[in-house]
Amino acid sequence: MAGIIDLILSIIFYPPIYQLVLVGLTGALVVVIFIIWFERKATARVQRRLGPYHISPRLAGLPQLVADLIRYAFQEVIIPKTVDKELFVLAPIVATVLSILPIAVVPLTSNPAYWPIPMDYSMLVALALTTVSPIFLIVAGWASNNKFSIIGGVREAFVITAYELIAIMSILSASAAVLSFNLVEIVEAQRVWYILLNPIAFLAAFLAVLMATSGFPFEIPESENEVVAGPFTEYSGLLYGLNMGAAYMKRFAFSILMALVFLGGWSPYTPGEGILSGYLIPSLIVVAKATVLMMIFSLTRSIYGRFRLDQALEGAWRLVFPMAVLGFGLALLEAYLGVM
Amino acid sequence: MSVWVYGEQKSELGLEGTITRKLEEDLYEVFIGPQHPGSGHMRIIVRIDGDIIVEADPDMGYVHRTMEKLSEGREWIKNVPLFERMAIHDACNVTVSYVMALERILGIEPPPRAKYLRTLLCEINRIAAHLYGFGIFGVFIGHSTMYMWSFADREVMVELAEKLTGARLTHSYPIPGGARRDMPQDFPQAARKAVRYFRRRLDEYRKIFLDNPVTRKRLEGVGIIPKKIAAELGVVGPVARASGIKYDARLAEPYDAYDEVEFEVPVYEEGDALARAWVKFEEIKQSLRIIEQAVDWLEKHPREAPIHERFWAKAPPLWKKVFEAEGRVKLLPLMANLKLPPGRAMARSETARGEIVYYVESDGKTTPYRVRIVSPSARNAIVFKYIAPGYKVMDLPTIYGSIDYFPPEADR
Amino acid sequence: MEGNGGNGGRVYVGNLDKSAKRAKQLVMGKLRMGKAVDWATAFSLWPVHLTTSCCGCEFAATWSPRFDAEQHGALPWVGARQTNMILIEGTVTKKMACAVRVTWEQMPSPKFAIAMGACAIDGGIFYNSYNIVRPWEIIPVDVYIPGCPPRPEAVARAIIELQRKIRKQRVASKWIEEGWRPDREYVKPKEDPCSWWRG
Amino acid sequence: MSLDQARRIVEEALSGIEYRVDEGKGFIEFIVAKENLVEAASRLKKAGFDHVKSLTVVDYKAEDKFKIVYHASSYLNEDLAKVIVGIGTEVPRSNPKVPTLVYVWRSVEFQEREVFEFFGIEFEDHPDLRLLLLAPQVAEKKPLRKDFIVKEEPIIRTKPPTG
Repeated sequence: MAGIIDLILSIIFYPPIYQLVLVGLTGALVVVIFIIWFERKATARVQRRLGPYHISPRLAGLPQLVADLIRYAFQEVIIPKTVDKELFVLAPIVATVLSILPIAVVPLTSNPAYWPIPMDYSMLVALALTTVSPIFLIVAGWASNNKFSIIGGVREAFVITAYELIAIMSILSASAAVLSFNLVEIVEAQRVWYILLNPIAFLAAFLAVLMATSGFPFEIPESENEVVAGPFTEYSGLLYGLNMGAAYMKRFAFSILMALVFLGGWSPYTPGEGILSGYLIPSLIVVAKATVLMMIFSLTRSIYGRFRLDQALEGAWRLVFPMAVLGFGLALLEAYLGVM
Repeated sequence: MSVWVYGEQKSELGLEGTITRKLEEDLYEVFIGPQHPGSGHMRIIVRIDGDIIVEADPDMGYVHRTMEKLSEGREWIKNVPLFERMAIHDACNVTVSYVMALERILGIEPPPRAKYLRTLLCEINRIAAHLYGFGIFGVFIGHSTMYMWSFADREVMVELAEKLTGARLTHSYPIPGGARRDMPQDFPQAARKAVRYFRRRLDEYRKIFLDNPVTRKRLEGVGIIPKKIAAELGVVGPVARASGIKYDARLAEPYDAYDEVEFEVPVYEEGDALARAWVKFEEIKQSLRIIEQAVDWLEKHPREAPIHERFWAKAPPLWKKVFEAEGRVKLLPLMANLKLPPGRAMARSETARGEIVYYVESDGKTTPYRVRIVSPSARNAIVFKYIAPGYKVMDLPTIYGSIDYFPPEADR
Repeated sequence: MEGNGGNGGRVYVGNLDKSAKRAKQLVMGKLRMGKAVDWATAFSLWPVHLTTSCCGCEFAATWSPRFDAEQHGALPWVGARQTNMILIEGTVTKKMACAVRVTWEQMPSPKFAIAMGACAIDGGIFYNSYNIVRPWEIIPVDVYIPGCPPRPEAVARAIIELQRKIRKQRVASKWIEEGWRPDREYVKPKEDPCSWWRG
Repeated sequence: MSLDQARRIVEEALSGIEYRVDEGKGFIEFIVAKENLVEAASRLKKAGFDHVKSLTVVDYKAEDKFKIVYHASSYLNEDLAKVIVGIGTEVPRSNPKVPTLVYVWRSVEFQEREVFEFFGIEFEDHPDLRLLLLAPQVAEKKPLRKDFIVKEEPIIRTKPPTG
């Protein structure tokens, strides 16, 4: 009996699992609720109106997202007869889970006791995991058997090919500068935040994340004026809520990665011993930095319209990709000069 | 000299037309609308090859409310509120030419004060309608701030119209022989304030929308209508003027006070979506000028009943007493069963979206024999069929928004 | 075998209907989430993007900064599948009736309808037109707004009234518990609104 | 340019074709025989009237005829833009068939489709003569003809709507 309890406890306290549950699920939910509220409020502010308000005037409408979430959770889930049922149901769930999976391998502290998986290639694994979830968006579009969904899925595929290389190149430039794939070493090496040393790579990564998570002006796969809701046109209720959340979760995962690589991770704090100072405080600092990044991401909504698909792709390949390459070159130069 | 000769010209213009209702196997047919964020109250059947539109077939009539038929059963004056329902945010412009047609049959000319009042409301409506168009355009290219801003500022003009007429949208302001009521005492002040406010705001619109790099990229070179083809398709309003056609019903056949006020008609040569947006933008500026002039004129000249003396002479004494005491004019009771002499008349006026043409035929009864309305959107609908093919799917909302198509107006 | 996930779908999905019912019993019965559902539904009335007629002008103005119906949690959304409210803006023509009905059927329950304008009540100025139908013949309407066109304040008022109705009469939670709307029989149109399209 | 000047221009263009002049307020109409309609329209187009503002059809039930008039004007010639000149024909109500003018004026394409559904007038050789606005069941009634009478319904219902 004791063996089984030990086994369960060891599964729960297996670092990747609790990090996924604590930071990946709970943290992401709280941050996403805050970020969507912030996005709606900030957009409303620019547009000279109030935004969500009457649901709770004292909290400035913060529970609005909770209400939307509960409403979606309890709405009927329609599964049309024409869809491919298994894929239709599974795709959003898998996409959502996979979109926060990178968090399971990212070390959020320098204390080795709380590293999820002690390894030297954590950055590579995290980057590799970010590339999995978009495939399930295409699957969702395909399984819906709806013309708008398929067009949206195809657009998603186009956009993936454009942003993935840029994101990976620009984030890898940090490891080129430090000459290590270990995120802990990259964070520790940043006496000066890497964003100041290599702003080009940061800008490229910023744009790539905007494209990856359908932020304006790259909100093309779900562009409502041609393809109603893109791959999610047929989704209703909880499944649509998951789909909507997946994009933000993905943005959260990317933001944490960017906070570690470009914004100095848990600096200026030095993690100590014990769970509080060794794990909770540094991970909170990282999440806070990621949240600030996400707030900046959400400001583009009120300023820009959306690009046409070919213009976005052209911009990505002609402008942002050379930028990422330049950033990578700069990183190599820095490594040669020993700046970091 | 027959169709054949013209046939050569047809191919030269490249207006072959598309064969509809026959689907090739490798084309993809998408039904956009009527429940779709990128179609108003209409359906556009689009066939695409990859990302390129091969055919676009507008399926209209979702808002066809049979105005031409209903008008044959209703009294002359009742048709004014009926017709303004086709474009309620542009109510004065669409009804003023119907009223002008009636005046032509009656052989009367409204007094100058009524003319200026109508002109004033027409220009207020034009600005409101252009801002409405800008807002919808903004949504169509994903720019929600443009929608919110222009709808917020549209309220300024709507309130001005409300001050003048008493209704937000459906004013029913022009009546045969004049206008329904005079402006209130404090109107000129409010109008000047609104004009000052708009002059300031327009600059910000230019910054966030017309000069926005993303917007420019979306609009430039999209939906190009060359001048010759624009004339051939018979497009109207800002669409024609963006293609270099210097045509405006206010210039061609000046009605109301338009031959007395100073204004320019902006004409652009490019013919693309951006030029259409610029035409509307510049027209708002010109409308502001006209509002100022009209308000100045109305303030300078003494108040008189803004209705033709032929009708005013028959007004009940109470009406005249009210006018002397408060300067208000109520709708005359004799308007209810107005009888027109037999005759036919045509009149045109320039609405925000272009020229609207009324053909009115009377056989001497209290109701019209036939009213034919050709609204600007109905004439612009042809753009979908002939201009949209060849552009990308994501350009369709741009074209839709730039021609400012308003289905209730097109379907009548 | 409906809802069984098709052939072999059981392996992954299970019996969807059964598990949904069990989850419903757990949540609504044991956890007493009914009140929270009503609260959430009332403050999350998202109208579908279907403009039936010219009241759409005032519909658009209702969500503009001056009146800003997003304050009440209502947000016009793109597709029928993701929304729970339909706002009929004015006249419904025979051609549009089909679209209204299809959109209504596409929406997931619990769903609500507001009819806006005199035309949506009884035809309004077009009462004797040969091309219009009354919206209440097609879908069940919860709140009517008089006016031609109603002012944006009236639309906001209708949303508030609908919120009050949902929370007082507990429409949403009862709908979820019992599977159908208790206070109103489902509207069956006299004639098929889509017959023009099929025929 | 006044209507009189426009009339002279059109009369010159239409020389050799028999026509009748119908004057209205604000426009002028030239009514020709059905056979000459295409020819006359082509000449009008050559004279500079490059688009059609309104395709007006009036149902004269008492005289048993439809009057079909294409009210044309000009965009490219600013002088001609000031006038509206109609070219039209009359057909019996029993056999409403007219040659199409789409190949002369492309701008009438949608308006001819509209007239087709509202009056049941058939435009021969029209490339795409389908219903435009109406549902098929409604279009069968030919609503704008004078035989179709709009029923007046009682405004106040005795029974409130239940639904």
